[in-house]
Amino acid sequence: MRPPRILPLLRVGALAGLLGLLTAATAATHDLYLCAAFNNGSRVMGSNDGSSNGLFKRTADGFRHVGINYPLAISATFDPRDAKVIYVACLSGVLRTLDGGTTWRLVTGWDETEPKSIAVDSQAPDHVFTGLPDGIVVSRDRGQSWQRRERGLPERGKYTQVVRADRARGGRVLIGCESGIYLTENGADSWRRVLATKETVNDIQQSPHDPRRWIAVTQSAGALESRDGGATWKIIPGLPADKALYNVAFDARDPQRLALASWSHGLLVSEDGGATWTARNAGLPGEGIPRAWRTAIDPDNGEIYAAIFGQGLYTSGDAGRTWRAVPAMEGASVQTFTFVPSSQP
Amino acid sequence: MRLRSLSLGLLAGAVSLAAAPAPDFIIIANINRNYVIGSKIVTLNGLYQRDAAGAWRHFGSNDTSLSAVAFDPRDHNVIYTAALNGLWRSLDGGQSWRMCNDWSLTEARDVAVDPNAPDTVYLAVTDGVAVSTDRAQTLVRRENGLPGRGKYTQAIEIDRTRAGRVLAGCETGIYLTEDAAQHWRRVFAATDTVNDLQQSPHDPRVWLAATQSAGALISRDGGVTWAAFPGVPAEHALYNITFDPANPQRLAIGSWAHGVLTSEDSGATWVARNAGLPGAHRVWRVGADAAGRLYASVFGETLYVSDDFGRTWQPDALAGSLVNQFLLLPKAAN
Amino acid sequence: MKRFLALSLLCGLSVGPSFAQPATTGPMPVPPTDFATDARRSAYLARANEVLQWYVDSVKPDNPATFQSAQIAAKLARREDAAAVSARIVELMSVPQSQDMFWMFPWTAVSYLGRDQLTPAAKAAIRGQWKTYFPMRGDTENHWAMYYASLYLMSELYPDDPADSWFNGKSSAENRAEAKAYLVHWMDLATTIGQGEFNPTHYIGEYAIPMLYLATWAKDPEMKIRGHMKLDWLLADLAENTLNGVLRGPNARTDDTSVLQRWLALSSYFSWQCFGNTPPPASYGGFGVWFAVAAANYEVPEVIFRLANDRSEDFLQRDLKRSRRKWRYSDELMTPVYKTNYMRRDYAVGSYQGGMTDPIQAHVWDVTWAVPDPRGVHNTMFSVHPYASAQAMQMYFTELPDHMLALLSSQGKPSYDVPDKILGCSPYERVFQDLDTVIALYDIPADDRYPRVNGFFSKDLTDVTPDASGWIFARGGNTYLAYRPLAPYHWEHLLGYKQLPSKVGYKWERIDRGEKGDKLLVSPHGKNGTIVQAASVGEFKDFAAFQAAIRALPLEFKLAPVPTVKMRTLRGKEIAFTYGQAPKVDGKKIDYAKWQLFEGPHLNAAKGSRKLTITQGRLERVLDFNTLTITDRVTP
Amino acid sequence: MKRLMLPHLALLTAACAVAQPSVEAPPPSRAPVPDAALRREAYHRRVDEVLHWRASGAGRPDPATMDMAAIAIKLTLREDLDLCSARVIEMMKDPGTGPFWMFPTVCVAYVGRDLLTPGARAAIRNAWRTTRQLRGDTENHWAMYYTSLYLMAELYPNEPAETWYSGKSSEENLAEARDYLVHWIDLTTSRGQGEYNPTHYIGEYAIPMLFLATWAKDPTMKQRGHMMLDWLFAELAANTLDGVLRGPASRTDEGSVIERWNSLASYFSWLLFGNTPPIGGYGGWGLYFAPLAKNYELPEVIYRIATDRGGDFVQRDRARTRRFWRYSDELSPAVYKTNYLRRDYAVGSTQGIMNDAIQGHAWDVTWAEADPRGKHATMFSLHPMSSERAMQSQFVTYPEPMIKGVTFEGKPSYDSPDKVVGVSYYERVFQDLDTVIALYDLAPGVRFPHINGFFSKDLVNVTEDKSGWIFARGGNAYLAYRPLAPYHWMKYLHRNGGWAKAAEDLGGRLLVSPHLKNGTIVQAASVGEFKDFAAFQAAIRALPLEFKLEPVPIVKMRTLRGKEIAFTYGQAPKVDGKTIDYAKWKLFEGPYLNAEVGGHKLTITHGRLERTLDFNTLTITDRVRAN
Repeated sequence: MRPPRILPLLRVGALAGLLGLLTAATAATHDLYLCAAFNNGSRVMGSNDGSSNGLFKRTADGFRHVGINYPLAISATFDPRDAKVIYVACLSGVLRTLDGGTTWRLVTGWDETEPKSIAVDSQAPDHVFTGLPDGIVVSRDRGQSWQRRERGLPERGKYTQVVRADRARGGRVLIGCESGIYLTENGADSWRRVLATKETVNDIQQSPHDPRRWIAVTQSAGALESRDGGATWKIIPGLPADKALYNVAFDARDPQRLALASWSHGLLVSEDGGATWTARNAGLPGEGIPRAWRTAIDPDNGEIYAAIFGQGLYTSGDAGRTWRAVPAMEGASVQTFTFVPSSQP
Repeated sequence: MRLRSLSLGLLAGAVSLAAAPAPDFIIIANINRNYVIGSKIVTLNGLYQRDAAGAWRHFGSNDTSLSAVAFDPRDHNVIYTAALNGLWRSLDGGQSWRMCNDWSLTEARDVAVDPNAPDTVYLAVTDGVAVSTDRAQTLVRRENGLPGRGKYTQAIEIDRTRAGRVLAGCETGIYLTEDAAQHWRRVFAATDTVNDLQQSPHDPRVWLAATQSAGALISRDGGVTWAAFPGVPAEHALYNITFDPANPQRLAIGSWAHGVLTSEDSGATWVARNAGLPGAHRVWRVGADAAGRLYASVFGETLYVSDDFGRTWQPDALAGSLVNQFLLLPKAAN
Repeated sequence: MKRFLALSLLCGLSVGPSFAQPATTGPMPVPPTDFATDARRSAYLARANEVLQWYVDSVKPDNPATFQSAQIAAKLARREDAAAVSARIVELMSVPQSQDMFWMFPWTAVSYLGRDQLTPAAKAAIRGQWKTYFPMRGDTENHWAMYYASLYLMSELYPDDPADSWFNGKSSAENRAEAKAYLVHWMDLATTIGQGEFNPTHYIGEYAIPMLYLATWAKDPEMKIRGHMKLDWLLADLAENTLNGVLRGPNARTDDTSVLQRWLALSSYFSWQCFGNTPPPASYGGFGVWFAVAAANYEVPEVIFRLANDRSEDFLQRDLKRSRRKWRYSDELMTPVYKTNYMRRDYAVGSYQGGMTDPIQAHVWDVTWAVPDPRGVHNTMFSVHPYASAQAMQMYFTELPDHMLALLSSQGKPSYDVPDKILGCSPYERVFQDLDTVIALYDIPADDRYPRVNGFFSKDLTDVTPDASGWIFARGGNTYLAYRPLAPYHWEHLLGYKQLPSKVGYKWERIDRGEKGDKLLVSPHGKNGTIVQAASVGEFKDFAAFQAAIRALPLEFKLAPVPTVKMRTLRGKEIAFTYGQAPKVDGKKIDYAKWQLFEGPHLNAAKGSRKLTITQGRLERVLDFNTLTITDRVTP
Repeated sequence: MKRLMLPHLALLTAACAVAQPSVEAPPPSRAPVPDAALRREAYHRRVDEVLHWRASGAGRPDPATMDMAAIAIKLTLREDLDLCSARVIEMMKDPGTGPFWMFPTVCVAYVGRDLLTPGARAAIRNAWRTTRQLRGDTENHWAMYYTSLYLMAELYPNEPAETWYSGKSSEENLAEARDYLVHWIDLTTSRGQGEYNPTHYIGEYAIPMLFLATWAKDPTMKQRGHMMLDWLFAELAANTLDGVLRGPASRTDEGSVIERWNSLASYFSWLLFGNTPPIGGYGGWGLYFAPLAKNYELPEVIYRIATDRGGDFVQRDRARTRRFWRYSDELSPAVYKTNYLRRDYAVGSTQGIMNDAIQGHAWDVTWAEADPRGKHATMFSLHPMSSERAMQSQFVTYPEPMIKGVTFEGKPSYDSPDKVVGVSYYERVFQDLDTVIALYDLAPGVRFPHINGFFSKDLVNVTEDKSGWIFARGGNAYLAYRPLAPYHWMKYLHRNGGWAKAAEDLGGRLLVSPHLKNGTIVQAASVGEFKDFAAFQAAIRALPLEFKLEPVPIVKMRTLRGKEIAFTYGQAPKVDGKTIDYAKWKLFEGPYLNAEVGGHKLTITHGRLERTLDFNTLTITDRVRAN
């Protein structure tokens, strides 16, 4: 089944189980934004399937499309001072809205393309860091203008998949690259490598409980943990390294719970702070292992989300033991989840 | 008008035309009075020959621009015409023609063949002289001794007694070469153009010249020194001058301003003979045939003929014609 | 995942008219002999008009689906039916748009073609979509050429509009500046270190059309001349690489169809339109109309026209090109491609040095022969390692590793991950060509997905003769061919693909045409090699004499530790070529570092020069991007 | 005698059935069309207007209405092909002679090379065997003659001498024609045009050059044709104001001198620049440009020069006189030409030289008119010279018949005392910006011992001031005319084209000054430069001016532009104390056109656009200067 054509507001099904979710959502202290596309993963440039794609915001009625219909939006980031300021990394560059999604500007030029990840320095929220396939650009004026800041990054090997700002210390940013994890402590004036990899570092997350704790997942080096703010890393032993791990999520309510998405292993959950991991794939779609593309844990209620490639969005209230399909998200490819504190104006 | 390459013994004394082959009488006539470059030619122009019945028969190419014609004395099928385009040559009696020059020669005024070196052809052009030694297959400028400017050449005439001896009538006077145009020297200085040069059919040392502003001239030493005929006015241009092949005493001049001037005493005295010609003179050329009949081409009118050396005139055929040359051409051997 | 262009998208818009396309289905065009300006010009315009006419005729009054942007543009180009066109535009623009840069350039063309014909409402309707519809920029050079050329022209057409009137929130001036900066940058790259999507079977349209638009409509004289120069450059490249109008040699990006039936490519439309020497593909390649609508504003330079049509002398052309951008897993962002094309009247031999240029669609080398009518003929011989790899994909695509192989078939590329594929390059292939001899060596790791070599043997070969010597002899057209596999092999039928109706993505069925179809020489050995030599039929008394000549040539090879060949070619050259080492000819090493951007009798450009000299006979045209100068010279 | 004028083909084709929209319509917009595609379309529409006008009705019902132009056009339009062939066969039964027959025939031969029947093609080919072609005696004749011969020889290569009227083989004809054309181009690109600034003859160069550019097989000749065509049009562009040719002309006629618009040049301006109406019948010759016109694209830089003037400019060029066969120290002395173009008017001159025996025009002030048709927007003076010697110097003629012949051939005005066309031995001209001083020192005994000043019917407020100046206004130009000797007025009677039998009163006067030592000063200014007419007059009156006429005319004055001019007949003029050195003049010098004497290379510039035509290397270079 395909989503209806030209429908910015996705209709909600009548599933009973859904009500709880929506109740939770309406009571939530966070807004959830998704970058998603409804093209079954088979986007061909120039094709027309009539779907609405790009940024979606969770509402009481389901996920509402926000702003531009853009099929290849990858991730959304917001300004901690003002949730109306949103940055979206998309194929064409960085899209920015200053008014909560009514008007947009493609703030990057021709020499920045295919950003994957954007981070805003919460200590200096005018500072924005964008990871590109060929390095890093930094804005110090809320994305209006951009400069390359790559001192310390290698000439080759700086394909950047993920950018995260340390919420505890200004000017401190970690990036996951083709050749490892790089750290800056001076707002990208210089970088140093803190972890070497042969293939890409796919995700880095800072613990909501302990800002010194970070977890990274990689394409061929498994998952790693840092307890010193990202300065040193060690393998998390319970996780496979033979296949790519796509992303990792902390549970803001429960420091013991973690979730991890992987194409080859599906959805992995730890309920002991990462010491042990269990595949929680039952009920997720697909022949054999579900193609888990992204996972997230709702900071308000602990619901785990699993985005299954080309097959929609699923949610679990029991740490992945059972799963429910999120209505009207069939066929969606969800790229990222962004929780924005709704106390923000 | 030129009489060239004639075996004059045949003509002397106006012998009976029946006794010896009569020379051909050939003229260049333009009959297209309204011709402007680009307009359509509706009449026959160029070479005409008078036939036995006295009619004018056109031959060769229809060309309004011919100014002179010459024949190879060995073979009258070899014809050279000076024309606007330059030099046209026929090897087949006028059936087909070749334009022998290229773009660097134009508006040929006169052409002459050396009877003693009949492969050699001289061409007078607006800016000098060109010579061929291969029957006009190739032409080269030969102007050593001619001035840088002032070599507009209207007439070129060859001494029939000596190969390579040629006189040229130019803007700045008469020039002589005795080595087939390898060198030229000026033998008479003029301020305007020398319009015509003629060698006497009776005495090869005698030459005549008609000029634009120096009157008519005679040389009795083969063109080396020249003297003006005192009785000929010099204030207006004389267009051409002719001998009477039948009578050495008779000379005639054609002139726009004066009409026909004649002398019957070898140039000692001259009289105007325009009675019977249209009023405004405008005589373009005079000529005489083997029998001594005098012709006058009158500009904008027609060809007139006189059996009494200009005392009376009758219109000939070729109404509307303008004749650029009269030529008596002895029958060739072939 | 995305971005593997399927050209049929745009063709699909012209709802298959039932009447004939004269040039596509008609007899072979007669190669031009009258090079006079008027003859060339009127034939060129007549061809463009054939395209326009076909589109105009395709409109069915009772079927709005037959009245789309292409028909609109064709009518506007002919200044017909402006009122109906305007009304239809308003209708079409009243719903959300899609197709990204493939939307942008047609509607840019319509905007310009209609600038003095359309109603204000129709113009406003198009202009409005440039605010409300957000087209993606894409990720390939051809996408960007279309995107930025369109953005440039539209921002010139509406020069002073504010940021909030454009989809991307940038003002006209900002968009124009950005577009110009990119286009200049791209031209700079292409004119210093080579074209990225080189020798394009299809993508030529995606460059030539935007460049034509710049040349035609750009107001800034710099962009106008740049468009003009780049269009000349592209067509000169095309002209030099075609034989009888059919593109030859290696390609950065092509497809299964064009690799086998070389004629069946959009490039054949351009040969037809610009050089008049081959039939155009059906629907004029789909894109053809977008060139045709502005074709009258361009004149194919005579030197290029002659270059395309004169094959009286053999020639060897060496070019420098670029790989697609390797975002990761490569020491260089864009690796140089050393391309060789040897063109003779009867056949062409082309190659690059092997290795990866594009993850999916490359074609590394072949021998193709001339045929009286190329339609339906598989006039080619080559071998490939059927390489499929997620890491290779990741090199070029900003994607996670796992899903891409799985998705290719639904994106129009069913053949990527099959063992019998015939399209694509491999990191385990090294090629060397000297004139009409090609040596391809393979050193495929045992754990590779498909450790084998596929050799293509066309249905259109005759006298295919496996010889006791190890050579396989054959004849194609007026060309004798000799193919030498360096390891044991067996034959398979090459399966074809048939596209099935599908509402989501693409679906395919594989078809076996049996003995009447093409054959695959399958050599299931990782250490491997192929040698092909070609000659004109006229060079030998008979086939046997050719075979004898080949057999007589000294040839030594071994496959371990790495494949190595020492041989004397049919042209008397002593070649020594070892996998992973620079080849030697007559003892002298090939030094690729010395290759120029273009080097040959017709096209010459120094690396880094931004300056191409096009020569044919006494004609010369120099395109100098340093000074923005076009120079036409005739050698006295 | 012969060879003066081109036949007025426009008359021949006047019988066409359809209207000539652009001839009759209000004047076109003069605003430049920056959009190249729209510009091209508009050009093609103009071309089509010509083609359809001539094609319409031609040949049906009366085949005789099909002349070569109509045939060429119908072939171009692919209409009535059978009729075209039949008519060609008919017309080839009676071929013409000379370049004016040759080039239309070549046009038909090429346009019809794939369309005429074999019989028709053979008929054309045969005419080139049977009928002798005269080469003529002017540069335009030769351009047509040799281009035609060249192209026919290329169309029928390898044919023997006897198959050509010239008696030369195809190769010989080709070589000769090529050599001449190369020579002519060489001369023109090193020392200037002979028939410069041509009001009519531009067609006789542009058409052959277009033929070469389109059809020559030899790429060098093709390139030369293309480059010369650009060269001619660049010159046209730089010398037109609102599409109307300005300044001195080597050869022109009465119709064009007093009504500057009324010339074939306006057809080319209309066709190429779109900024003035074409003359009736598209100038006749225009019909031979039109069939090929779409094969030529006017370079944008030239279009811009014609239509998009940044401001006032002075362009100085060198040209050549017609060849002096005699009575001159030089075969072809240099002409120093000046043109000063402003939005409201143009001032142009040579130094005063006998460049052509009959048809020269030395100087004038012309002003812009909203619609130039029927307007005599010009002011100038001349000595009406009529001289046998002058004729003889350039024609191979005797003194007396030439003047008669000229009138006979269609120029009755030549030998008329009140004529307004012609140059004189006795005139010297100096121009500085919009001031012209013409001095005259007529030899005693000259045929017409007076000076004619032309005062147009379209002048207003002609005011004879007691200062000696005559003030007037033409369009948005104020004019001040100062005769240096007493004068009287007479009615101007017009002989159209110089060939009209009747002299018509179209209005206008001649200022006749019957004095051998004489002079004219004209100054011009834009109306917008002065508060009112009185202010202009006051400014002129206030300028210091001294002159004397004996022993030779001499003027010392301050111009309206503040320059101190000293000019003596027969001496080099001085500006602010500095002697003008003509030896230093370039072939072209100005903001748009620049070329060195002997350089064979013209640089055409407008804004950021530049086109260079380099005949040394046969190179056309288009350059855009980056921002």
